[in-house]
Amino acid sequence: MSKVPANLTIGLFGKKLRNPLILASGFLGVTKSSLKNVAQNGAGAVTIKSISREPRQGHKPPVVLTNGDVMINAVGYSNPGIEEAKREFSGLGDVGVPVIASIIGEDARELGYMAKNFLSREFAAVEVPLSCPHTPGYGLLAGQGTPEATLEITKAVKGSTSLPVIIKISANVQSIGEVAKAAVKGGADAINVTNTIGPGMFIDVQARKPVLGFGVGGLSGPAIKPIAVRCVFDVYEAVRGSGIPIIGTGGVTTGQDAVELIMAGASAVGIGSAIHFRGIEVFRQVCGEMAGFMESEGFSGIKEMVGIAHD
Amino acid sequence: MSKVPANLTIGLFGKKLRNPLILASGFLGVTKSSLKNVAQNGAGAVTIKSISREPRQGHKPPVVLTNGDVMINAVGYSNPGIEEAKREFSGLGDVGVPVIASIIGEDARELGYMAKNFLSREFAAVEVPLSCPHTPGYGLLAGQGTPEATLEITKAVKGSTSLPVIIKISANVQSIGEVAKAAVKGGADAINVTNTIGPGMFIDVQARKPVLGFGVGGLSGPAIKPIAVRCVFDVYEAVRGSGIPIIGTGGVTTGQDAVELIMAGASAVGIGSAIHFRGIEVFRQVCGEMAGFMESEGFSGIKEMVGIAHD
Amino acid sequence: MNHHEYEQKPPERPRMHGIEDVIEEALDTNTYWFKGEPGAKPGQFVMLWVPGAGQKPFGISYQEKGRFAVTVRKVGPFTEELFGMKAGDRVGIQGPYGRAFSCKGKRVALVGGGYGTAPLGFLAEVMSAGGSKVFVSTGAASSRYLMFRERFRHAKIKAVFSTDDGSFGHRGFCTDCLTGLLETERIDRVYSCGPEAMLREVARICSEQGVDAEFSLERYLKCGFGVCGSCSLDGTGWRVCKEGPVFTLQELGMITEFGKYKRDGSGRRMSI
Amino acid sequence: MNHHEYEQKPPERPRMHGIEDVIEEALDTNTYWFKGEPGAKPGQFVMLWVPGAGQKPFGISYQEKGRFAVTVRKVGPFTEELFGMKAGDRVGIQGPYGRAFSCKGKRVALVGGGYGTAPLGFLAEVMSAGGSKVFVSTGAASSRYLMFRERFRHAKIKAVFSTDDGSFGHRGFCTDCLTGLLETERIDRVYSCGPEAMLREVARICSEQGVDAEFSLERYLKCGFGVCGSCSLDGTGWRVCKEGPVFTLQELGMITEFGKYKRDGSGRRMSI
Ligand SMILES: Cc1cc2nc3c(=O)[nH]c(=O)nc-3n(C[C@H](O)[C@H](O)[C@H](O)COP(=O)(O)OP(=O)(O)OC[C@H]3O[C@@H](n4cnc5c(N)ncnc54)[C@H](O)[C@@H]3O)c2cc1C
Ligand SMILES: Cc1cc2nc3c(=O)[nH]c(=O)nc-3n(C[C@H](O)[C@H](O)[C@H](O)COP(=O)(O)OP(=O)(O)OC[C@H]3O[C@@H](n4cnc5c(N)ncnc54)[C@H](O)[C@@H]3O)c2cc1C
Ligand SMILES: Cc1cc2nc3c(=O)[nH]c(=O)nc-3n(C[C@H](O)[C@H](O)[C@H](O)COP(=O)(O)O)c2cc1C
Ligand SMILES: Cc1cc2nc3c(=O)[nH]c(=O)nc-3n(C[C@H](O)[C@H](O)[C@H](O)COP(=O)(O)O)c2cc1C
Ligand code: FES
Ligand code: FES
Repeated sequence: MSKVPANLTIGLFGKKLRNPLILASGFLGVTKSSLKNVAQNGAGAVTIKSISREPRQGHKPPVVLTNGDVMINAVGYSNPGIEEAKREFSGLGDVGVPVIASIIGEDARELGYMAKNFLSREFAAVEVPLSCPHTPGYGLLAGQGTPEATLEITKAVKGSTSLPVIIKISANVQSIGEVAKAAVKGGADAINVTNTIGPGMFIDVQARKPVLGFGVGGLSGPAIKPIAVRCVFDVYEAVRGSGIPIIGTGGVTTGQDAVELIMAGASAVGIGSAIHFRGIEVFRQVCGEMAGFMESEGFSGIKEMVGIAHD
Repeated sequence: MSKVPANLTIGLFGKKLRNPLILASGFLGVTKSSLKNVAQNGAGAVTIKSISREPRQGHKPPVVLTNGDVMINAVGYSNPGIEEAKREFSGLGDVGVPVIASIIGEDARELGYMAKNFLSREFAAVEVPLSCPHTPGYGLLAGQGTPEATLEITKAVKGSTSLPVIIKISANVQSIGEVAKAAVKGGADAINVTNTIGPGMFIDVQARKPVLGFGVGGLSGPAIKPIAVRCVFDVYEAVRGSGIPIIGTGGVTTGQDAVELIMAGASAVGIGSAIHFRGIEVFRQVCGEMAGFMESEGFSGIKEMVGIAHD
Repeated sequence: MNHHEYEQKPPERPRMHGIEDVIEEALDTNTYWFKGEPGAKPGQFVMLWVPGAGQKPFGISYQEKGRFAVTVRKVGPFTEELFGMKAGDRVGIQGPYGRAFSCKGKRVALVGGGYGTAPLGFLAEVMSAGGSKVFVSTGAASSRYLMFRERFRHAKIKAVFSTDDGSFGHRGFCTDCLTGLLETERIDRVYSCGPEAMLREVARICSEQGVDAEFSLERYLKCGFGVCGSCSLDGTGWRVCKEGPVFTLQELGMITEFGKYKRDGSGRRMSI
Repeated sequence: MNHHEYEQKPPERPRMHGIEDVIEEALDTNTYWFKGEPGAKPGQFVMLWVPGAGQKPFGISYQEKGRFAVTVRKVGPFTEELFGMKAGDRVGIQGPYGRAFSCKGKRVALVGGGYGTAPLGFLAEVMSAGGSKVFVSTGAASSRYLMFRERFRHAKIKAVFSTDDGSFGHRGFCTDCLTGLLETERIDRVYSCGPEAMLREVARICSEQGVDAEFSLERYLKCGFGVCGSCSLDGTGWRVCKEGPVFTLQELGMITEFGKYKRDGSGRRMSI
């Protein structure tokens, strides 16, 4: 195995990212300062916490818990709504890396509205999660996880913005390949897979009650990585012909995890829960581990690894 | 909190079990001697590895792997087929605890055949998994996870045996309550929830290949417990009126885990992967921990705890 | 690269604790005692879960062998729910979390306003036991809200009190007394917790006098352990629950929102 | 009861190892060397994964500082695949697994048939280094299949050889030579690995002579770490991969299928 200096840069939506690690939506992305802090800790790009038309307080705390390798959350899309978010996310050049918007809506029409009225050209792309398993009115609980809804929503968003559109899909559907194809058909520029898994529930046996304020929540963290790998693998098979990039998200905590998702077919990798499991320094650590792996295995760039587990 | 001596016995299908812990199908249940060994390690009842009409070699190894809190498997229902299994599972009194049969088939008719031709009166019940996520021809991959298929299969099996029938359903469906109701409607005597989750995939980044011989496999072990808890909780809500008992399976490794599933609504608890995570002594350990918990919390019997997280 | 590249983390979830004792410290101010040894350092907080009512942050106010406490001011629905609870009832406790006070300094002044005095009680005892000379200046709206008078006396910690209405001690602000302490007591470090307007004043005074200081900030916490971002501070992006709640005077200078605004549970700005 | 009631287990999954060297030990019998320190004890085995070809168990035959090896007899599709591999190729290694030989005894006889001699080479070296007097009796169909002749000589371990066809050493079985050793060498423990018919004969001899003995059994392994049950033994339900592969003479008596039948990958019985 020859030693070559590893180059972690990737191209995404015509932008150069210094590395393929993208802060996943919902982690620390409440403010511009917070995104900048994540960028300074090494992320290649960052995603804001999902924004809805009106402000939302979200579910009652506890909203996030962990146990072993599992994180569970039911934040319930708390966010300050479109108007305040517009003020918050301006002057995005300060962040230092590309910033991806995230918008939610109850249906295609509302998501079209969000795309038209919220998105500035400062964002590098917009992500649309159709896949949250624990917020009434949105995602899976609003039937947005079907191929039909995915197609309709993707079209509506594409028609309302010139930004690249990322459709974030769920692992909790049997027909993940069909959903991915619908996103491609609707004109999506990338697919992010996966959102949280489940939902699940923690019960406190002494309180004799579910612990999360909302009762159930989505699972994330190292424990779900095998599911994310499978989903990326399946989506890659489904959309291979289209050349559309996949952002693989779910449980990535080490450089080896990131490589695993890339070999399954991801061109970039989302990182969320690992901010807890390893600390906010995780972006830099994962980059170091990826580079070490690539050097010892003779890979000179990320692209060489994308999807090679399929051959 | 008053100290009362905890009584772990439960009644199930008119039989008395010394504790609510049932060996999950697919673990060690290949032979009668092996079941007996598990019984001697403390299980309240045991389930045999699922039997098909013809012998099956199963998927190519590796068939089971672990990482952190996750187990992944794609055994592929290896079993010696109905004729040899009849010889193997006779004289079941030797085992010392009730023995539950498990049968698989490609459709309702084959499962009816299995019920009629395989089941002896020595079994305490028969379990029908409609929920394996990784074996072509069976379970989810044969469309057996829908409410319609569940109803049809449950009826076919009920019509072919006088044994109590347990329908084992999957967490990987959006409409778990509907599936449970279909089982009840078809005459099921109990519902076991859940089978493995996913499927997932492990890729070895140095081999650059999926590791399991079948590529993908179902997840089990501590990491899936939150999903099992939520499934039991949801199924309990769905079938509450019917009085049908639920066997909660998925990730149970400690006494606290077992209590969590019971509070969510389970009357008995399946244990599989914990045989790895804690060793075969796990049945006795979990019993000890349950008894300790019940004594310190003032519960005198299992029944008092069933479903109390709903109140 | 192997599975053990990073250390296993303990679970982040509440553990139920029976309330051992409820002590009225002052008007609308109760101390809740629990069994256990959280191993907290002064300035750290716990997330307190009351099933059905929610989960909120409270600083550790006492920590002794085998027991610890939080001191709560009744201000809204959650704290009202707590005030309805009594010894024997159970609440969930998660944590302790956050960066603690450094406990540095030979002669230190602790400046507390309102329930901000709660963590300073713990700090005073720890530093005093550690050999530092501790002075406390604490204030409240009126004498009925002053807490820990007995406690400081008992611990032989020199404390001065202020009330807005002059019903006890100095009429005015606890920051007034800080100026006095700085003049007379050769203070080498100031520790402060309370309303942000008061912290701002402490910061101003310490900057002018060139004294090092540490401040415990409050922001809306949701997760409490650094993942959600609801407590991120503008300027640096630091998380109150993780990099804070304690920040140094120097750090405070980089937090652009300090003394100006904070955010509510949805992330909307509210001026302070 | 808390999260840490049980110890965290290491991952059970193969780790890729480059083959360092392939050595032909005998006809159709290769030793594959790997870098690493698995910390195995004699009698333990690893699961060897060849992507695409499957995963099978092999006993550790050598373990030195920084390297170890397995010795493989070519008998079917998987081992043929292995025989096509050369230094630099990579295979996955999982384990070591199973109960090892006890390594008890001052004067011991090791009886190996066919590739069953593989783990006994490792055992001989370990026990010899530990101060035991080790005698080896090993047999094969013909001289071309005899392995470790150099190895035993080099380690100054007294070894006697048998071949079915008399092409080298004693014409007959390695069990014949065991009888001789027991008569002359005051053997206090016998270790044995090989075809089950041979093990049965060793067990008979040791029972008659009242000598303690240990036996390494083979059954169809799928998982290798005790969950699937494909290797469970009738009578006791013990798992070859977990409670075994090594069993004592006394334990053997409780394994009702010993010497009679085993099961294939589907669980069907096959007589031995
Ligand atoms: C690090 C930290 C330590 C604290 N320590 C103490 C303490 O020792 N004693 C004490 O009495 N109080 C303490 N608080 C404040 C305490 O958390 C709030 O008083 C409590 O959450 C109010 O809840 P409520 O429902 O009763 O009132 P609400 O009517 O909901 O709120 C009253 C005010 O409390 C604040 N608040 C509400 N929810 C939160 C939240 N989740 N996080 C932060 N602030 C919130 C808001 O500023 C709000 O205006 C601390 C806060 C933080 C951030
Ligand atoms: C604990 C243990 C240690 C072993 N150590 C060695 C060793 O050091 N050297 C060596 O050459 N061989 C060893 N074996 C046997 C080795 O596993 C088989 O030779 C190998 O699996 C044959 O695979 P194949 O595809 O080449 O042949 P196949 O044609 O598949 O099988 C040939 C025979 O090997 C046995 N076998 C096949 N698959 C398995 C399996 N998964 N588990 C157990 N037995 C199997 C069966 O009895 C079969 O009849 C050991 C087996 C066990 C159980
Ligand atoms: C606390 C929390 C909040 C989240 N909020 C959002 C969100 O607002 N929008 C979204 O698309 N995904 C959200 N997610 C999902 C994550 O973006 C991500 O898809 C998931 O956590 C899996 O990745 P991980 O294992 O790296 O965390 C959230 C997850 C968590 C744990
Ligand atoms: C190795 C393995 C084999 C399994 N085989 C079967 C099977 O044959 N039939 C079945 O119904 N379930 C099978 N299962 C699923 C288990 O019975 C159980 O539902 C699942 O593992 C979740 O429980 P656990 O987390 O306690 O293992 C198998 C699971 C594993 C890990
Ligand atoms: S409260 Fe969630 S990051 Fe601080
Ligand atoms: S090989 Fe699976 S239990 Fe032994």
